[in-house]
Amino acid sequence: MKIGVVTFPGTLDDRDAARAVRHAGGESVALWHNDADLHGVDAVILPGGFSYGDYLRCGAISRFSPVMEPIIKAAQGGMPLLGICNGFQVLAEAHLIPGALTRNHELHFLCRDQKLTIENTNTAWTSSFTQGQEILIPLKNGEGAYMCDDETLAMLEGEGRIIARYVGENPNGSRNLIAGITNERGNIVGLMPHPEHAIDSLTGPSADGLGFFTSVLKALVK
Amino acid sequence: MAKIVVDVMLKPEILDPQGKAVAAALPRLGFTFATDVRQGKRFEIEVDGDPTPAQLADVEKAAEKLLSNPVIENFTVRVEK
Amino acid sequence: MAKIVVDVMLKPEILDPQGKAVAAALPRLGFTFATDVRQGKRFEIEVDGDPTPAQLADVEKAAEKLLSNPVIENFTVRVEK
Amino acid sequence: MSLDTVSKAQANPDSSQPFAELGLKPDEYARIKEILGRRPTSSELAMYSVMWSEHCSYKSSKVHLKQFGDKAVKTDALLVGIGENAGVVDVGQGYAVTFKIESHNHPSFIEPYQGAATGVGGIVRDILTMGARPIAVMDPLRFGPADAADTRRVLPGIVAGVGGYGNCLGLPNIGGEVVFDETYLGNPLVNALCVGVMKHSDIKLAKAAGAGNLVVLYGAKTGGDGIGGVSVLASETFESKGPAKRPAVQVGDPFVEKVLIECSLEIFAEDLVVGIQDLGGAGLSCATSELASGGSGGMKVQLDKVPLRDPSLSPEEILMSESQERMCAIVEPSKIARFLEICEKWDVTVTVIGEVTDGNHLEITWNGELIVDVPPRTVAHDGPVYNRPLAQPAYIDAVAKEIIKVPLPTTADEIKATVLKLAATPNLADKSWVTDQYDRYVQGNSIQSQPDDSGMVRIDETTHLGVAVATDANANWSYLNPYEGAKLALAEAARNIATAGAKPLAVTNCLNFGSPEDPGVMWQFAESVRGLADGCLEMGLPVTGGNVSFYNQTGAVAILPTPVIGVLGVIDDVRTRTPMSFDRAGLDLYLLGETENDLAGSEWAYMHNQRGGIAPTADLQREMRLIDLLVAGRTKKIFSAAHDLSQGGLAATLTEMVLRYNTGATVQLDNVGLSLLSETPGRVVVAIDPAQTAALTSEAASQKIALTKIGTTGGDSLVINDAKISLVELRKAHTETFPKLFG
Ligand SMILES: Nc1ncnc2c1ncn2[C@@H]1O[C@H](COP(=O)(O)OP(=O)(O)O)[C@@H](O)[C@H]1O
Ligand SMILES: [Mg+2]
Repeated sequence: MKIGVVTFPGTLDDRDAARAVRHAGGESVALWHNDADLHGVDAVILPGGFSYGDYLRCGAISRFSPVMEPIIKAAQGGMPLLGICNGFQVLAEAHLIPGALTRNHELHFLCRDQKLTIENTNTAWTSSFTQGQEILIPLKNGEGAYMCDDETLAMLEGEGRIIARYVGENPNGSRNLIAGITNERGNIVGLMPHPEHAIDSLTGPSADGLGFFTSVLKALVK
Repeated sequence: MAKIVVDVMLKPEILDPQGKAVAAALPRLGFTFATDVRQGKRFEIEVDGDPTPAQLADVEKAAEKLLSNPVIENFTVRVEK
Repeated sequence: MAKIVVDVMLKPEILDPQGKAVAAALPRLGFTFATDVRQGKRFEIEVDGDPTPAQLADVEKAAEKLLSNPVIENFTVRVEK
Repeated sequence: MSLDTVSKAQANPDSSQPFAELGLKPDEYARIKEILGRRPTSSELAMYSVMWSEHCSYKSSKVHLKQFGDKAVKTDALLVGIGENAGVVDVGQGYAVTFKIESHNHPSFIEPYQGAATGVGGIVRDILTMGARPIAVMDPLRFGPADAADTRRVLPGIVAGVGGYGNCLGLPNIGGEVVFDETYLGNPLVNALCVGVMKHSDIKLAKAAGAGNLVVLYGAKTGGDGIGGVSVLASETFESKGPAKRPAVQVGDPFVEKVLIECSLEIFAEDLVVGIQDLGGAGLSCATSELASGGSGGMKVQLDKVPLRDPSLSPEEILMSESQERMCAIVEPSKIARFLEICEKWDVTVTVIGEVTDGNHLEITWNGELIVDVPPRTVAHDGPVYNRPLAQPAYIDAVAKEIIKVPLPTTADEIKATVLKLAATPNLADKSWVTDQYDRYVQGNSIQSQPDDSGMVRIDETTHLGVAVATDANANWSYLNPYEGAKLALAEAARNIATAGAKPLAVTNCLNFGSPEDPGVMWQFAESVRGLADGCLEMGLPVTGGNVSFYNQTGAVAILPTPVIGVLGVIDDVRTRTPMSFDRAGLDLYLLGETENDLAGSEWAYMHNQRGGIAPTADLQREMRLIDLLVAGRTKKIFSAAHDLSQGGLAATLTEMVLRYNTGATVQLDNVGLSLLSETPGRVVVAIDPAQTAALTSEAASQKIALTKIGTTGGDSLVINDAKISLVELRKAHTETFPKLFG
């Protein structure tokens, strides 16, 4: 199974995401922002970082990169697509998922080990977890507060589209402690914390993050 | 050479932590004038000559598509001398 | 209730990475109107009633002390209705 | 202003020039005239003035820094020594590692965010320039009193700047220091360290060899920022009465630097450069003169080709500009096409601005007119050298006579109150408020970061080879005795490497001092350098590079002498490192090393406003045996945990250990007050499984290191004799200080 990992100028966690794919047993394929070709991949990850410096709004500029066109098309057709951190922001800017990511309420970049509960295991990226499972993975971002209007929030809650929630104190001011959401179909997931940094307890707080990557490999086999 | 200014502010219903932080810092420095503070972005765009209506329409489009995120922000466009 | 607006922009000789990023992105989206873009901050300060001269003088002080760093930034203060 | 050219300089040899405004002394100006055989052009004057500034020429420190070479140990591990952008050390398996610290103190006081950010940006480019991929950063910081109003302005800005830049580059922050003292109030210290890794064959040097090769400038466009910054901001006190100079601060663009790193690494991988230099202090003046003098000396540069952000800049300003995120490479003509192609891929501005020539003239033209014609060595290396007067300051003898009088706890209540008070004092309190603003996970190779003794990164995913880095300075001890203080900082940094089981390999340093024109400060500096050089020689560690920052003072008051020492170590398998603490009950706790009455310069004395006494003497032989013991203990799997003792003594070490994995401990101490609070160097607490008792005893005996069993692990409290402190209470004291101070 081939998983594409996109590099925009300013992307930082691309190598980590590729490593996580390999650890999960998949093959990672590097995708370049300026290349409007998916090179036959079965799924795509938009990794974390500061694409284009994130100067305007996070993800606002990268969503217009040439590679995004085929990605958006394929994802609308059901291809699994995971946006982590900056990738989540790109998904929101591209309106592939509702809402927006805004400045952390404490106004600081925050890097810490974060507990999450997995609340929806029916997506392409979460099927390896059990409903309600608590996991520990790094959170690191400056603009991670998930915002949307009340209607959208009610819809997300009602349809079970919140896939992960922060446990304990709200780290960034996200509405309803949202850490990650999915689209209606369950193939697109946006996640603020970083599972790719938690695939091995030697370099991360746990190996809990691996589940996201094994999930998609399972989903693709089906 | 004219300057087109685009102001982008968070929608009133969206929490503005930066504005809140400024509002909280002012009284600590002895400034008591503010009842509320909101912080937004200001873009100064330079164009050659006086902006044409077509250019201004383009700026509106760019403001909507790129400079702001309509999910959380409002914007205004105006010409400044 | 009046609104005092403080605009804070990087001094012209100071590098503005944010403005540069926007200026570079616009033509990629087909927008060709801009010869230069600078990005700054806009503060909207609400005060009770019409601002008094003393309040405005205070806003100037706050703008210099808190809202901007005079080493790299300029600011303007004005009242908006 | 009309263009000043070489021919005009020859025609009007006596025109008066503003050399003093540029920071040059009359005799320095006279020397320039002597070198050139005429007055310099205004562009030449600009170049000499920035390059001969204290910051670039090391004119006050050179005579002392020589010792690092003279006393150096012979070692094959050193692949590139002092003099290049950063030293390079062999760490085995074909890998080489480069690391260096630099200061950005003065700019960070004026504009905390940008000052700190560009400090990180600068040191990262130094590392990149060696041909290495930067893999981690660290940030030793010093501030005025934690509760001072200006500290509340400066600290959050500096922390946000370090984080803002480093995070955006994708470099994990793996450690640093946050220390408060009133002498830093008007002069905070921002030191930044970067580590990079490469293969031996990838090492790059700053030299322009081969006539006909092209001089290529790439990266950001040149603007007016930081002009004069190098000579003004880095070398003068703020109160200096001289003419007001442009206090321009540079603004960094970390995104451009990130792209520059990836672009450069791709260029290096294809072996497209002959020599390379980053543009830091003194900008193009430095890069062109250093590259030229690193080669045969000849270079022609067309300055009007430099891409400008601000088209109104004069040639003098272009030469002096310190715009960030620029690099200068020497490229063979046959490789230039590919070079340009890679720059285009990364959308990096690139311009050929000149070529290497035969001979030894650096010639710079502006629209065809010759404005600089100098022997580059005279600019880059033959700057003035001062043998500044030095004299032991009077305070030294006075403080040595002071007897430390501090309360020492004896009862359970007193012990508890003391431990809680130490845990909460800003110098020892939990630094998460700071470090949580730094990405420590990016690149996926971070093995240790704060609050561990050292930062550790894996450099090979297959073999698990890794490096560890620690920085330390104890300015309180350096104040009492700068010679011993430097040795003790070296020992502490090395020990912080060894507690994890890594082997110390090499040293870098950042020497932060007051004004070199003050003989007392100069003496502190000379003594510190002598101490560090002697210490490195004794420990067999080469100094690979460093940085000197003078004029750190407010008015007549200098900062405490603050030599920040960085030590790099290597570990063959990061999976086997010894963690700094324990996460299970039933382990035995031992203290390695003896505790003497060492309260002088201790945190406890500091908290009681006692700054005098006699600093401990470094026993480096014992430190080296302790290091051997720690490394052997790791390879023989004796230790479950090891953590060193430094500021705050055993009380601080136990606090940090029990809180690390939320596992308590019970210890029994004789002479409990001194045992908890003394800061005798050369001590480590280790936790072992009782089954390892014999192994530990025999290792300690063979290294002649005193071994004392002090307790056991387990429970939800730290119990010291009769005092019981719950971990909840201890954690609260330790963690609430920073959020309370800084919001
Ligand atoms: N400015 C900083 N940046 C990153 N890490 C820091 C910083 N300050 C302190 N730390 C980390 O916090 C921990 C405790 O610091 P410190 O008490 O100074 O250690 P030590 O006494 O062992 O030198 C160490 O891991 C150190 O690297
Ligand atoms: Mg330590």
